[in-house]
Amino acid sequence: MKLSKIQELLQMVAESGVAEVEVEEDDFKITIRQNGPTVMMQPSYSPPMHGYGMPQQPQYAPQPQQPQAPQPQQPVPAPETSAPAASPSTSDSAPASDTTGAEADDGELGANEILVKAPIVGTFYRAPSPDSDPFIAEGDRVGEGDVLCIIEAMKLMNEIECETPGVIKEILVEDAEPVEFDQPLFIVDQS
Amino acid sequence: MKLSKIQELLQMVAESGVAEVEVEEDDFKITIRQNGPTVMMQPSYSPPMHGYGMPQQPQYAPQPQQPQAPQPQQPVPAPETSAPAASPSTSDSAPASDTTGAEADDGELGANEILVKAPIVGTFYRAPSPDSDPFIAEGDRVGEGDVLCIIEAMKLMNEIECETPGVIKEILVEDAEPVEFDQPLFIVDQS
Amino acid sequence: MKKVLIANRGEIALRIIRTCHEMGLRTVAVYSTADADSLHVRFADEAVCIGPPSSGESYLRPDRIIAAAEVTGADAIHPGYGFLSENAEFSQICSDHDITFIGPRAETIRMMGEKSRAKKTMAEAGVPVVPGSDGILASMEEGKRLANEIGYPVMVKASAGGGGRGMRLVRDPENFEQRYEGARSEADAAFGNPDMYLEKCVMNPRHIEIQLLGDGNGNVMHYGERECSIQRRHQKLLEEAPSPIVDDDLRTRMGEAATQGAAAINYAGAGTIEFLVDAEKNFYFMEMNTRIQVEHPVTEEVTDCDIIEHQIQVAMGETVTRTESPLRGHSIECRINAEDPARKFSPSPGTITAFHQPGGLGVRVDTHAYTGYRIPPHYDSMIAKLIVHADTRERAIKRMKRALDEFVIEGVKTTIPFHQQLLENEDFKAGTFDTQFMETFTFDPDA
Amino acid sequence: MKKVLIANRGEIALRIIRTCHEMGLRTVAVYSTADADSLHVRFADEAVCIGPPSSGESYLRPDRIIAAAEVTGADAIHPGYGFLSENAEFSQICSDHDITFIGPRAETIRMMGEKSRAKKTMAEAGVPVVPGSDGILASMEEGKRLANEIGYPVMVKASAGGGGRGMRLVRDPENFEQRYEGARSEADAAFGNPDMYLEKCVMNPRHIEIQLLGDGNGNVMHYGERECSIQRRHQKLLEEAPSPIVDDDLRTRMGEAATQGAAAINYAGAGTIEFLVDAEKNFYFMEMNTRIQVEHPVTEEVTDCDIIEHQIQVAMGETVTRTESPLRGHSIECRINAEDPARKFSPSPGTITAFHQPGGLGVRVDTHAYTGYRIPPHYDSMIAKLIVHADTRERAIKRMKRALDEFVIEGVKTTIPFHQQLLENEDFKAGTFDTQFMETFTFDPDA
Repeated sequence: MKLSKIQELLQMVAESGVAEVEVEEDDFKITIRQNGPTVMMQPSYSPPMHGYGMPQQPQYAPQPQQPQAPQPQQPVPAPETSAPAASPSTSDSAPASDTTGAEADDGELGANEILVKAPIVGTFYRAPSPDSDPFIAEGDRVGEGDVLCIIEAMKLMNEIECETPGVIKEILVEDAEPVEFDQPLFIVDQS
Repeated sequence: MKLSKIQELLQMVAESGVAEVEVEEDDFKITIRQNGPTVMMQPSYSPPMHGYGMPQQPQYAPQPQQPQAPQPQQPVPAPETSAPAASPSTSDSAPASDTTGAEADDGELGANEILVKAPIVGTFYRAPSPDSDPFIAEGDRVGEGDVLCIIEAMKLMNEIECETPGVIKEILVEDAEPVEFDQPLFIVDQS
Repeated sequence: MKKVLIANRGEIALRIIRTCHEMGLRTVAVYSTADADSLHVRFADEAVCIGPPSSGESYLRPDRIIAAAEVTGADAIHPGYGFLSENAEFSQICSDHDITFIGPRAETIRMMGEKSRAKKTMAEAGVPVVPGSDGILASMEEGKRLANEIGYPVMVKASAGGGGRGMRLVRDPENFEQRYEGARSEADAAFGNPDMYLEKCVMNPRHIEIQLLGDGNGNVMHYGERECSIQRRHQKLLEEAPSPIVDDDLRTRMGEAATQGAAAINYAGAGTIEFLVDAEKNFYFMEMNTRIQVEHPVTEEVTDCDIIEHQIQVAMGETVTRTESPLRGHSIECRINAEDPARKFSPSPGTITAFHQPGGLGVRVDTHAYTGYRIPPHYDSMIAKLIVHADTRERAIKRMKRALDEFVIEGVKTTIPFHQQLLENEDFKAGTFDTQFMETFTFDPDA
Repeated sequence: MKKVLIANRGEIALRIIRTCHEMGLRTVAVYSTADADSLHVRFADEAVCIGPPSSGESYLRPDRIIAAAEVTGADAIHPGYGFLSENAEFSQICSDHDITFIGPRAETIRMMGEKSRAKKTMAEAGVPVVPGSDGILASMEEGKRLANEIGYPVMVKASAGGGGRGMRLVRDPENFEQRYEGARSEADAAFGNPDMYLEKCVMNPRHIEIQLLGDGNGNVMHYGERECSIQRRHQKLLEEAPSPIVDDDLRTRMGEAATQGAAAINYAGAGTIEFLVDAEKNFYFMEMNTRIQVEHPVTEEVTDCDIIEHQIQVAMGETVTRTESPLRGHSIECRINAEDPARKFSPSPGTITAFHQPGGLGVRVDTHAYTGYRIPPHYDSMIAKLIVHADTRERAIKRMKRALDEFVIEGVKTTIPFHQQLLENEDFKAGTFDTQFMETFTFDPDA
């Protein structure tokens, strides 16, 4: 395709107001996207005066008292949403306003990597008690059923188990930090 | 696929409001996507419950009394806006909500045709008095300075003169009808 | 009280956040993943995602909401309406976790939630109730005798009933036996419980309710009544204050009865007692809602106060000392739902492509919607409450009409055209309607 | 009166259309080609294009507006504010064409439009005016004598003056001669007229005005005051009612003076007398505005009435019988202009790409703007008035803050951030400010 033809095409697309055009011809393929109005689909509010969205709250303090000796009472199975294929579709299950630092990773997951997300709201703990070793560390290999962490909610210590075996590539949340539903906790490499 | 065909396709898609179109033909493939809200850039109000815009008002009654013998007192020169080139740009000077029947003609003007528009608000008269012959009829050749019609406002009979010579192709307003500013009155063929 | 978690969504969550901020309270929104783009999430100081779209896994989960309160340090929870607002256990759980539940005590919610117990309690407090059997009928004969005593028509109702099943209207003694047995066998089949009770049938009643506020120490005040007879399948569509048929005398009598009933149970919080009112202006206790109502704004407009603020104040321990003042003008609320009135009000979820609110004098809009907002299919279909206030009912109707004309919502079907037709209805304009109104009112889709 | 033509644009045109429709009056909008997409055009029953964008060729052309009234059969014209609203000839032309002008008689407008004549008339009616010379000073000596009499500081002013030219503040007798001559020669050079007059200088005054309504038969009522001291270069930015410094006694005195002045000229219509009020609560007539004011809504909110309706009613011939009632709560209006507060409030015309109004209890928005609206560069930059009402001034400020936080306007710069900072200012919160407030208030663009 000649440059002049592309130029004309670009202008036509710009004027038409459509969002995206893809043209394939013989060995040639061109994709034209424009942003203008796309943003309108998203609520296009200016940033509020106050922060919002849990992970951005600077005033989050760790739980006042560390659990003395967490007694796992009600193991919670790892969430179904924790095993989507490593593709952009993972973001389907994440709330649009979920602007955790981890979300950036979301898009950068390697081919065999998955995210393990929080199945409940609560406080994230890496170890069964303040004096214990963490359940897992980065680089550890984990098998199905292995406990990855604890999320405390309403004084209950919920063990989060591994659903699909792999290697812990990254731990995305600090110990004793609050987490909300669907918040990414770990990146697991399944290869 | 030729650019002209793509252009047509783009327009069709834009107008249709569908979200995505994919066309495959021999070695050629085109995909056009658009975002719902393009329309949002335009004020997209639903038609109001009541009519608005002067020409649509069914209750418009002709002036109660016909002028007895209009005495032209204050000739008004034909408007500057009456001579735009016969191109879509004529619509620049027309208000967007001006949905007069004539506006349709606007876009259909021939290469040498121009619109003469109302320079003031008032009542349109084709003749100097009820018993007189009309100033002009369709098909008449008119020269610069010829009186085309009268617009009565505040009991004054304002003669509207021809600014550019030509042949009256169409008279767009009925006798004794109210007209608003910029409303098309005549189509003049200048060729 | 420093920080309030709002255990709700939509317009009521936003409504509560607004008052909290004006009172200087910090706010925490909770939301399901389907509501991430909702305004209550944006306008709260903090927001916590508590679960997937299904209410059962998010807004109806006490544990997740308490956990959200714990991690954010919220010391109070406002339940709004619906969801957990009338869940006695939730009130108890909050209390167990030293979180102030902005609503009544668990025991009050429980008592008013059981229909027969609520009725008995109110009757004992001297609130007029629909005459009928004192609990379960021992036999068909007892029912027949009672029906003769209180007068026909009567309703025979299954104790375990609901949704209209196990229930029969009996117009005269001849039909009693047949209809009683019909209801009884239906109840037995449907609920495995053939117990029946009997009530006088209030014919063509109006639904009129009294807004109340109690401080839990026996002090109760009322804010006058709301007219809620315009309803379709028990869903209110339009409410107003005052009611076109309530005069000062009836208002005083209903207000005193309701206040008396709430004081008898030492009511704490904002609540509403719903009455059936017959053509002779007799009124009968129907039920008590132990929470804020959707239609509370019409009362705010005619009493010039912020009921959510009062509700929070009593939760903080303030004493109710305010007394009734005369109602000021007239207020109407139209519920704008994403429903298609031409198709039996079937829900019309989708994305709002254009949203423009009416404005000007006497017009209030409570909404969580905006241009580009996607209405999730998981929850109720109300997207806005349009409230007007004016000197008189006639002017309020005119104001509502022009406000509806100005309201632009594109992309989904709404009940706006229905309301426009309703306001033109002669019976509506005259104020001569009852709860059966919608049985005969027909929406004209081509109007 | 059956059909009202609104000879204006923007929010005030829409405001008037709303009340007309509620009163059952038909409406005609007029518009320039630049306003074809404006809401007043959409919501009127009829609309007539009267000219090109330039005001001089459209909204300021009596002939075109009268012609529009004639072709549509409108029998009344509401002029709004600005444009032809204080044009005595236009009032006369309407009257000559048997069209009701919704405003005062031509003679009243003319009289109040001439500053020295208005002052003289009001002084004769017993309204306090700023002490000073009785017309033109015969000589510098006369001026000096008078200044000693009424006390320093004084202003020497050119009779033909305007825009601050030919005007000097004189603080003490030593400077009188030099400053008098300076002003006099400046006036001579600038206006070719060296005539001077003298007035006592009211130091650090507040600008407080009284809303009035007269029926042209000597009956006049007032609606209390508005506080308008927050202004920048004589442009009001925020108004409130009541004024934080006006108590019942001062309100009664100012109200009576204003009523007396309006009754003396047999005032017909809605009008406002503006006063300067000094620190000792002395008040002085400044001028009379013979039209509706931009800030009339704050008065509507605290008096619970529709001033536009009253204005139309007296134009229809109704007698003013209503008397003053106590003000109800507190109301504040913020003028939301398409201006950049970070760049000396320079206009920021353009297309509004997102527009979301605040809502809820006690919030009123008067606006002609919407998502997609292009603000024409030809007219003033006000795009919305945000009005709140609450029980107290403190709560009204909090309500305004949360409403400003909710107000989303994208695509153009607005004065919203300015108002947000203004509401945090300690002097503003304390109510201790005067017309000089904006001289020292600095907007922080990085806040």
